[in-house]
Amino acid sequence: MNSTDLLAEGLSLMLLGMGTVFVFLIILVFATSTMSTLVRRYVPENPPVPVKSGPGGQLNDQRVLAVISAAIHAHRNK
Amino acid sequence: MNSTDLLAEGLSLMLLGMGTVFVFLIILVFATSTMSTLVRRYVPENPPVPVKSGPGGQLNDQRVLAVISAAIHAHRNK
Amino acid sequence: MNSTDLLAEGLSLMLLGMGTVFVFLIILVFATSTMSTLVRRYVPENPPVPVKSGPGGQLNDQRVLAVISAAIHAHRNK
Amino acid sequence: MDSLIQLYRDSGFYQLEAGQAVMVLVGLLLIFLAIRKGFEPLLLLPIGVGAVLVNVPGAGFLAAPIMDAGGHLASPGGILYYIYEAGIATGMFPLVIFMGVGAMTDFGPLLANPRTLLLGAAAQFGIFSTVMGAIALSSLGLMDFSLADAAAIGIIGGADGPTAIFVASRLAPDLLGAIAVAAYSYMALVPLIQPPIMRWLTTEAERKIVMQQLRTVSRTEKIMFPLLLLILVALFLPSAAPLLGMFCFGNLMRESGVVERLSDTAQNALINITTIFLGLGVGSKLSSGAFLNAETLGILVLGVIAFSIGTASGVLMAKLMNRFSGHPINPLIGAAGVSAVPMAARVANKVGLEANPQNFLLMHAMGPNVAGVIGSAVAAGVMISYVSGIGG
Amino acid sequence: MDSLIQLYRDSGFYQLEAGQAVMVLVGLLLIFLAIRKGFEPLLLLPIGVGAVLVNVPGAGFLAAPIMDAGGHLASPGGILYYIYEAGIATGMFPLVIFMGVGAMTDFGPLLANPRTLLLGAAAQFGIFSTVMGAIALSSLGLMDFSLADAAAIGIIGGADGPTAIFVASRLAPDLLGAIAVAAYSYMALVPLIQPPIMRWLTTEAERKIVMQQLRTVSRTEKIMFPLLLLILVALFLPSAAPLLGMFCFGNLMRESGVVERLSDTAQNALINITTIFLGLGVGSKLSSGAFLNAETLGILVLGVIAFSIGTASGVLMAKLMNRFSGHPINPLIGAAGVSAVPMAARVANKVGLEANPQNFLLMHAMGPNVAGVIGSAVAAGVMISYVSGIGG
Amino acid sequence: MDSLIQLYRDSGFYQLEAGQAVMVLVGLLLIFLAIRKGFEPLLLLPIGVGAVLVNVPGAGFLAAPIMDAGGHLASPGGILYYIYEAGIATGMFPLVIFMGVGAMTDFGPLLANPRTLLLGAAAQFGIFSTVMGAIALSSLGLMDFSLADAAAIGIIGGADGPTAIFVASRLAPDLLGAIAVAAYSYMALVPLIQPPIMRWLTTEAERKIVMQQLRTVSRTEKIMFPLLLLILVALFLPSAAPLLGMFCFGNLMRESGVVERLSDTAQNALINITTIFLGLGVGSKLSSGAFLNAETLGILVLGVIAFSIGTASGVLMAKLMNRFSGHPINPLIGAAGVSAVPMAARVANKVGLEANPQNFLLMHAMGPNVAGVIGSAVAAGVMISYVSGIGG
Ligand code: NA
Ligand code: NA
Ligand code: NA
Repeated sequence: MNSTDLLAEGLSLMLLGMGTVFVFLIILVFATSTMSTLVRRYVPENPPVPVKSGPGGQLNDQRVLAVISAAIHAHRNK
Repeated sequence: MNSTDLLAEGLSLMLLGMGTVFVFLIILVFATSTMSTLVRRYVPENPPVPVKSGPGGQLNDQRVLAVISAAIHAHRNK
Repeated sequence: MNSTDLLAEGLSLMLLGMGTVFVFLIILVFATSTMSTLVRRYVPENPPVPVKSGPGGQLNDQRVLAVISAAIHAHRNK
Repeated sequence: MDSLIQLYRDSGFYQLEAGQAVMVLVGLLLIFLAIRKGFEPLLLLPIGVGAVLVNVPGAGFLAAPIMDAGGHLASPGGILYYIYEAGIATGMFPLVIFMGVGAMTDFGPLLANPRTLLLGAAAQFGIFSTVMGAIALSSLGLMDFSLADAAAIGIIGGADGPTAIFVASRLAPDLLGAIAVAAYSYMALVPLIQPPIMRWLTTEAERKIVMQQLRTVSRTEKIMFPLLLLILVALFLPSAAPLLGMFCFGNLMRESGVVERLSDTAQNALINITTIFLGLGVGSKLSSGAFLNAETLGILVLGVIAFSIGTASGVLMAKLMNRFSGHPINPLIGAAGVSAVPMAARVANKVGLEANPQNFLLMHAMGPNVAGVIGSAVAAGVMISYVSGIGG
Repeated sequence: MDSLIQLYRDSGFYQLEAGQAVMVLVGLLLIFLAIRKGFEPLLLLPIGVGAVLVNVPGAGFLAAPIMDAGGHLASPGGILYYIYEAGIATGMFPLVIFMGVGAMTDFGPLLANPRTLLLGAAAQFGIFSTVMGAIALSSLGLMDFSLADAAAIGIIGGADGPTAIFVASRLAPDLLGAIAVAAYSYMALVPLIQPPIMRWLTTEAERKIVMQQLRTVSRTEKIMFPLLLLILVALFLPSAAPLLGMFCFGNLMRESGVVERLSDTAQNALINITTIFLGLGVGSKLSSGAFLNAETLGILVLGVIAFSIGTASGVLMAKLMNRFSGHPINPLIGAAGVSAVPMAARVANKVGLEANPQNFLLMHAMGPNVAGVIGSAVAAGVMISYVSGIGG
Repeated sequence: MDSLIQLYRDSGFYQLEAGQAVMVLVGLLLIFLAIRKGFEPLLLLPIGVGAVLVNVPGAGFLAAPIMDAGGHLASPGGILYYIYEAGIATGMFPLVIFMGVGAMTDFGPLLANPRTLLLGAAAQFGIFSTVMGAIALSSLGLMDFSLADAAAIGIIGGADGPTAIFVASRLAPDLLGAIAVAAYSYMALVPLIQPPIMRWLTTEAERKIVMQQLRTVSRTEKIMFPLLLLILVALFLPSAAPLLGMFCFGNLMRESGVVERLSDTAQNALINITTIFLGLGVGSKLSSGAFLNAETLGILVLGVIAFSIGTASGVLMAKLMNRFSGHPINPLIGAAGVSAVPMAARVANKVGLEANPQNFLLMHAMGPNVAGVIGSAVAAGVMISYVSGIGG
């Protein structure tokens, strides 16, 4: 396309783009505020679900605990 | 295929399937029992091989040990 | 190719290969020595950059620290 | 301005059909069940997100890549397209997950009491009776299931996720979404579905049965078992070799003790990565066209029937075995034969404790529980080879 | 001996063109910046290595595989070819990394003060003004950028790596290397680029503004936010769904608390593996032909302009908001709206402390900071749909 | 009933040929060696399982996917087919593993005593003398090896797994299985193969030689070395760039200290995942047709010869160097030049301790040990470029 068309396209992309960004994020501001209001009013905050650590987690924990007890033991025998 | 064929096929699949599952798992029962008997008779139980922790393992252990010693040290200076 | 050609090709591959390996590694010896000399003369050894542990690292550390404090606490209360 | 119209045309409002809107809600429901109700969240959360994404109009998550005449990439495909084609259509993801499950499985309880394999066999009756049920619905003209569809639906009764996805991807890709959702949902509902059936089919006395302490199993036995299973599969059931082969491989990595780092990776990084993408890929099959129809309703109904019959078969098999054996089996552990590891074993333990607070059945139930995994993999092999044999 | 000649012909000396030599030096420069200057090393180190490798004459890192008549592999392709085609041309790598970024993102500060989303919106003006700049250069005949090129260059102003790579891979693959290098370099230079602009546009008094303590945000809100964003994207902006969908998925895995192991993997093993290959793949676009030309110079200049305008827009938006609002906003946090998480937020905090050593803005700046990520993803969606809509 | 016949036809018994049965036993032998004898279990365990699976008759682990006329997937391929084609035929897996090995390698001892690079060079004589041996066998009509085959067999003498697999996948895919098995088996046998040769070629006095303490090497030197090597490869040996480039990349991630998380992943999750699949893929080449023939016997014999000659060359080179150098080298560390990291270095240390219980050679032997990795990668590059140059 020739340069004037290109400039026109660029301009319209700019307007459209910034417009969309602002409109979308403004909608998001209102949606988020509403959501927060509703949640804080109607949802009693429950204690966070205990983390389900997978086998790996367990394995790490076991390893950590092993090392710990070893350390404590070594320390006690100082 | 028409519905009677379909029913016939389904029935034969059912018989074949359950038959295979049972035959195979019965074979597995006997094979497993035999294996266990042989193993328990002829293989003296050796202590489990020490876990070869890869470089990562070592790295973690190092990190853990570093934290440990730090903790112990902090604790001793209480 | 017939067997004499094959032998010839093998021989030339052998000469070329060992030649290349030696030439390249000899160059590497000199390059490495030079590099080391320059580095040791001009680059003052700076303390190693502190390891940037990613989120995972942090997470592990947190878990480790939690376990530690638990362990220390348990130990103190012995 | 054309461009505004263009953007409007792109926007969801313009394109959103009722069906897609409903499917987005279905996806959100799955996410809700995963997070708030703890329904198999590892799978149902990604599946739910995948279902939402694939139903975003105009986002092209399932678009296939377009090549120009020169064979160069003119327009790239959508991420869910690549995930599904590379991981699920090929069967890679379910097999890799099955390998990881093998690396997480301890066959000790099964080896201590191999008879319990039979409970895992009996429970697979849920699979095949459901196949018949699906066929009956077709014969009555209520639904339109082919033999392949019926087989894929039946596997829900196997109560094993990767097996169900593997079979469905081969026999009935269009039903994959509904089948996977049913399989995982009912696995999560095992604590609701099984206990009534278990109580109905057993007497108080039977539920009180205390089983003898399991013997300790040597490391050598644990290493030999996956090899033994592998060889038997190779000899007798090649059609089950992909699933059970990978399963045995994973278990061998675990028990051998010499490839600890590979076993760790198979149980963690690798299975987690695969699970994330498997979930998204399965969710991508939850398009309105494929999901919002009578067949899905049929699949959901047949699925719960499959679980129930499987549970009943396991319990009844245990009672039958008690007729012929000196060492009594608490029939409750028969229900664990449907697999749904480890949920079904926990349920057996819980119902057992109600009858006798001193009677811990968990370890005893783990035997039939893992046997159920083998059983459904065998059933899967038979069905795949049978259906493809007659050109389903 | 022919073979010696053969080897000599293979050797770099014979084949090395000036351009390749220069690009090897460019690769080494990136590696130097990554290691010694700490410029986004996670990306620039692999990118630098990829740049060196792809410019090794005769090594064929980018060679496409050759099939014989029978469709069998006659000669395998180069590793960088496979990495680029499988991971970047498809868009997989940037999307997977975006998922991981989502799993690392805490929307708490944003939820505590949603207004700051507007700062993230304003900062995207850097993107579109740069698009105009690129077009102006074309119109003046100084450069030759198509609208697609201009859009891809503008996204540098988004100050978000995966977004820039995703857009460039779709709109201007030839410029991908230069765009990615510019994006990551300027993100590393944020502490140098932003402060002068921030000081120039604000008064001492404004920089001293103390903002009110952020409220604590409940776990439920944190779970609802990614779902809300996902739904709004589905309704209003399908073209942004790939990026924001994966981002929300990652964040949902993080906040749901029920798929801890998937979240861990998405934040560690998976994003690390993808980063290694993404870096190499991006580096493979740094061939002399694609990089050593006037366009690259233009891209570098336009990139820093994009960052500067984005920073200024964020600051000015904050000042504008203070006109209409009771709760004053410290305009410095507006600069964090460009994203470049978390660097830009740290910069806002640092400049704030210079004016008032008691005034810690970090948490307040994290809101616009993550808002900037959403903002640039939205902008990316608009540009992709607009350009492909008019056949760029 | 047809279906029963169908199932019988499917079953192993009907289809199992003697060859497949033997190969299953070979696979089980590899698994036994891996678990009970500790033969390179990380590779030989997956290879053994792959060998068993690929020889399950009718399981179709190597089946290629079948597309219908419309280009849609009619029947999916087997998992081993996908693994081999995607990871080994492309060269991706060996290169990714080489990257991980680079990230695990400490060049400190080599940098402290660069002369030991020559020991790593000399030991590669095992490679090329074995090439001649293979050619001789062909010329005598005992075997039928092409030049490409001979080169691929010779690389066994490189005592480096990924290098051997990379070369074999390019020059002699049909021999890949046997070559990989030989390479890893002999690496495991290094403690048996090397000591007699080492003692035979050295005097008690030579084995007692105490080497001077290695100087400490600065972090900067460790960072510069992979860059230096990368540049020299780019200039002089492009054909070795894929292997050495990835190797240097891995080592640079390790030493740079700024991409710790990438280095960790390259050394753990990524290399483990790749190893699992590489092993299965290599095992898939252990079909009876490809393995049960005279050539395999020849490969096994030539392989052990290659190791022996490589060991001898390293030792003799060390003795030669002592003629011209003030700082004496204990010739035992020359044997470590074959690579087989770190086994060969441990062997040198052990044999040294027998002669002088105070003389710890391990660190001194690590230099030639890692030099051997570079040496065999260089040899691999030469052979690939030479053979493809003359159209092997
Ligand atoms: Na089951
Ligand atoms: Na941004
Ligand atoms: Na070597």
